[in-house]
Amino acid sequence: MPASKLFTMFEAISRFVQNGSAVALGTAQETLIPFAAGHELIRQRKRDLTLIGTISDILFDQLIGGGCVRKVQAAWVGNVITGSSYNFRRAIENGNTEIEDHSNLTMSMSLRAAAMGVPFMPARTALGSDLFKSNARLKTITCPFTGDTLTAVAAIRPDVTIIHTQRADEQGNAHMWGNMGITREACLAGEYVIIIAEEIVPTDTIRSDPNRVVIPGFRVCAVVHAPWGGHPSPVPGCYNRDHQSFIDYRTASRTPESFADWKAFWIDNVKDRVDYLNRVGKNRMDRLKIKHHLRSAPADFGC
Amino acid sequence: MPASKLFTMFEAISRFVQNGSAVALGTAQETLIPFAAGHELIRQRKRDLTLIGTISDILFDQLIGGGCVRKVQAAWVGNVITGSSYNFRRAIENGNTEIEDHSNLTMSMSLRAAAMGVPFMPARTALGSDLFKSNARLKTITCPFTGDTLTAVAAIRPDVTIIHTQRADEQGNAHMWGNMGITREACLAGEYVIIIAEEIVPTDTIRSDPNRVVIPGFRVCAVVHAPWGGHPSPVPGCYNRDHQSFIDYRTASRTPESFADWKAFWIDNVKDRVDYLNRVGKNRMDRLKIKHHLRSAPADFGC
Amino acid sequence: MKSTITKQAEISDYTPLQLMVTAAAREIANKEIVFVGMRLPLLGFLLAKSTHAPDAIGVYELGIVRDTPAPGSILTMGDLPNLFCAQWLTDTADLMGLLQQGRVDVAFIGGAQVDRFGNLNTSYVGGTKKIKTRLPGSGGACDLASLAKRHIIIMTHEKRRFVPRVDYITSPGYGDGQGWRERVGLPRGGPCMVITNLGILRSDPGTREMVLTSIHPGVTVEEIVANTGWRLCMAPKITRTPIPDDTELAMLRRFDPQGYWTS
Amino acid sequence: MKSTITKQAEISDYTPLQLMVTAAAREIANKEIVFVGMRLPLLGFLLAKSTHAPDAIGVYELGIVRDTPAPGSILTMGDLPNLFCAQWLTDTADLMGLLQQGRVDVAFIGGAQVDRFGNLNTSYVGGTKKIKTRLPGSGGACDLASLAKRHIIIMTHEKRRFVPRVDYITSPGYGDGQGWRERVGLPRGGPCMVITNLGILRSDPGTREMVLTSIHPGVTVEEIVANTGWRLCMAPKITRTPIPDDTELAMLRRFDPQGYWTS
Repeated sequence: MPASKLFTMFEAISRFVQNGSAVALGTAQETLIPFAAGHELIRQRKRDLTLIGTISDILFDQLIGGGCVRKVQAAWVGNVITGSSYNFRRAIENGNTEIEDHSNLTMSMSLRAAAMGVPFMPARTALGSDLFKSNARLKTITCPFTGDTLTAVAAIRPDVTIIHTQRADEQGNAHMWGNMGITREACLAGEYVIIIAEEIVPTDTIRSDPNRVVIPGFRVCAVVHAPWGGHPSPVPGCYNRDHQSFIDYRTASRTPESFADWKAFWIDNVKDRVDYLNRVGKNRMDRLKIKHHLRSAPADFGC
Repeated sequence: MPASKLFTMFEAISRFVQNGSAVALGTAQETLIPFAAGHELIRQRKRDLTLIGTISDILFDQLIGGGCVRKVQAAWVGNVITGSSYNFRRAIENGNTEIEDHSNLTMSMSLRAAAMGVPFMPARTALGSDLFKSNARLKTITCPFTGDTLTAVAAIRPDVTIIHTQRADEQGNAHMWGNMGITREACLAGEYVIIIAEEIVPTDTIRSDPNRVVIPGFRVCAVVHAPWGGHPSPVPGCYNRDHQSFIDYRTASRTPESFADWKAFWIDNVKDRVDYLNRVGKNRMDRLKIKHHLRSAPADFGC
Repeated sequence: MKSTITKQAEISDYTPLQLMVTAAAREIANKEIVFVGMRLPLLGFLLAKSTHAPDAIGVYELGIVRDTPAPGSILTMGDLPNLFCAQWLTDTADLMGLLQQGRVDVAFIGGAQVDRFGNLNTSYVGGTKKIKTRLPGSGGACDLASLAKRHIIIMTHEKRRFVPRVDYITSPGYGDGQGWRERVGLPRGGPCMVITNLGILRSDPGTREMVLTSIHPGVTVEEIVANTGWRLCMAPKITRTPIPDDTELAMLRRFDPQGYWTS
Repeated sequence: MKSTITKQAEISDYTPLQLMVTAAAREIANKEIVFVGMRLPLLGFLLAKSTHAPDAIGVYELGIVRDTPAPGSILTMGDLPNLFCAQWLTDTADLMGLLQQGRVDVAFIGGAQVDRFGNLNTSYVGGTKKIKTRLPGSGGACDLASLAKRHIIIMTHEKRRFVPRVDYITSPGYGDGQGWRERVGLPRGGPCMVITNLGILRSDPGTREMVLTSIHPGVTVEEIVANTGWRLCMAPKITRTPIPDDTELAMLRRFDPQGYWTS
């Protein structure tokens, strides 16, 4: 059995994310967003990051507000249930942050190109749109077989892909379930892959279902145990979406000053995971817990 | 609940596969090969089929020997544990059957192109090889971003994709597990998708694990209940590979005459599924059954 | 359950947003494959699904396909009830493949700025050179507008939003008119209508311009013209938008019990 | 378990096929990512994994990744014991992505016809115009030969198989020599050696020609030359291929108890 890849959140982030790294995170779009990892990036004052994702709900806005971001490669940056995200708006309007404008399809093809080890992927989207003006990764090409005009989408290779999952073993073999978004391609494309897991389980648990492995251990550099690490986003099998947090964040992020207060309370002054969960509070956690359990029918992987 | 899509094998094949159809089958390469469906194609004397696959073990050889095939688009046609397949050799050497020479990668990209709705996919394989001489679906192109020489692989859209799975509901929602091969892209690319299932289960069973659905019911035209329908290939969770059948087939297929005898016994004179299984025999079936069961750890899909 | 619905349905007041959602829902035919966008379209699909289009299939960009309504109220497509007993949980790319193949019948998108050819801007008010307001961006909207067989735009009717020419095309409509989509290489589709809080505009099949075809109850043509930034053409026959019926209102209250989206 | 192995190992006879598999296994370094081909390479990987390369990762084209040996004997990669407790069961395309990214260290392939630059033919003896024998085709071989960091060819040493120029390049070697792979656009790699039943040829780093570097016990240089269809060059120093040791033989017997592949 190879050596354990289990790290604390602090160690994993400080070791594998550098200032200037290109980081993919929030790849399931609305579910399983690695908020705990994102907050650690802010706490460690990482700088000049490039953020990669389609839609990562409010996590990108928090990282921008935290001063970590030089560039965003994304399809949508906002607050899914309230609309605009204010740190992002301010950063782009002030010219402090660069944006490469994607659609969900162009972003998934950028990552899939890298996952497949080719420099681009063809698509039929965005033709005639102005995405071509604010995304140098898009060019029109002619299909060598049909003569059709297509969009060529250049590969994006994240230095680090961080995903939140339900369970993993110490070697980084991870089970993830729910909607997948662009998670598979983001993991395959990432040079380093960091797994944040609700639960660390014996290898046997993971091995009992190799189809549910989102990325195998040999492609993973670190595993971090962070229960409720996806909060306030929903994590299938673990907890529901904490809508109130997103509504509160909308209000808090309206001005740099109120965002600073929010950040002090929810990130800077948070000592550890236990402290974070105390701030969320037991009542709220109870409300978010899964009420109607639905266990998957087993599949037999015997021989 | 939409109407049932459950058909007998006879009905499903006669209704959805026409003479001249392009049919993808054997997409997991060595496991879950839909032999029962292939034998029905032979029994119904389908003609001028185009077969699509990477490696489909001996099923393609049987269909060629059955006189069903005008063209093969494949990476490898043989008998996995014995080597050459003789009907295929004879058909190509005599010029009776056309072949488009793929590699596993070019075939998976052909189907993925169709699955994604684009006319081609780029790859880095086969450059300098003679696959370009015997496959008009390959052309070299220049990457518009890097200037690299790449292989463009044109899309293949099967008229019908037939897959063997462990369980499905009557609406065609199917669970499949084990190695996937090119199954996902073949299903997404197929105009019609036929599911052959070891077991027909209540919809609730499938709904308990939407991540294990290989192709959703709305993309499926027919479901067929065929226990042991993958025999002699292995079906994870159901039965092991029947090596002796493959060795016997090697011998039987050496001459057209001995193949005709084999075909009479194993296909033409087989009345129904029960008759087929009687010919396999209870002893052999017992030997092939799963001995060491390993049930997947459950995932909670509740809310 | 049934009796509760009947009781609620007696209250036949409705909000402008409920009217918009109802108008959108009625555009979904039974058995259609619907690519469901964020926010109001979520409700529109639930409404159609639970009334006249029980066999419609809902496709959600983050990797969900549903053929039943979510069992509980949801504020967004990623809410766990929307994953519960889904027909399929998969990769975004697989669903984008359905779109590119031309298997999606209809898609719904919102916008911040629309022009007379149905081009949508959700990226940059003021354009990229002189950014006045940065909006969230495309998400899947550009893909839906590019690739669905038809798409429907839902937005608030204000002069600053209904402009002659959008500052930035996030989601292509008919560009500069007839033939533009074919010319740029888009394989199909186009915006068939814009549903607003005042009325409904539909794309004229000849000119591809968005023309007024329906006015909501209590709204005047003048009001709509005053809130439109281009010289709005009128359809030969302009209808009055039908109001939500009692069943529709009951369903809307069931799916949005707090009125988060429709109050 | 240990004692059983020791007992079996006392029988130190070996077959030529066991020698070939052992020579192949020894080329796998610990922790390498190995793309395991059909037939003999299956055994080679199992042998390496259970001896000197316990942390090697095995990648199988049909969608399997293993970091432990299969728990039972297998005749082919699709046998259920090879899926049992795999590290990953997935799409072929994902593994092809690993290959194209350059993450696969070494791959093994068999062949029917090889030439002095290590090009392989497993498709058409006689070429496509005048087909003499149709062979099964590429499978994944062309991909492994195109994209692994290095690949190793395993085949029977006969004059009709070792030809100056293959009739058809199924799996590219070094084409017509130095610089060819770069010229046609292959991103890396090339055949580093050919392991036969008589000896071992390795690619000369200057000319890219396959030259004789090792002779199996009991075989003469003359025999090898006589069975090679081109004027075989000799390495400056030709070694004697080391025979399988007792542990290796014990493992081979464990993984191929019936001698299906190695007798």
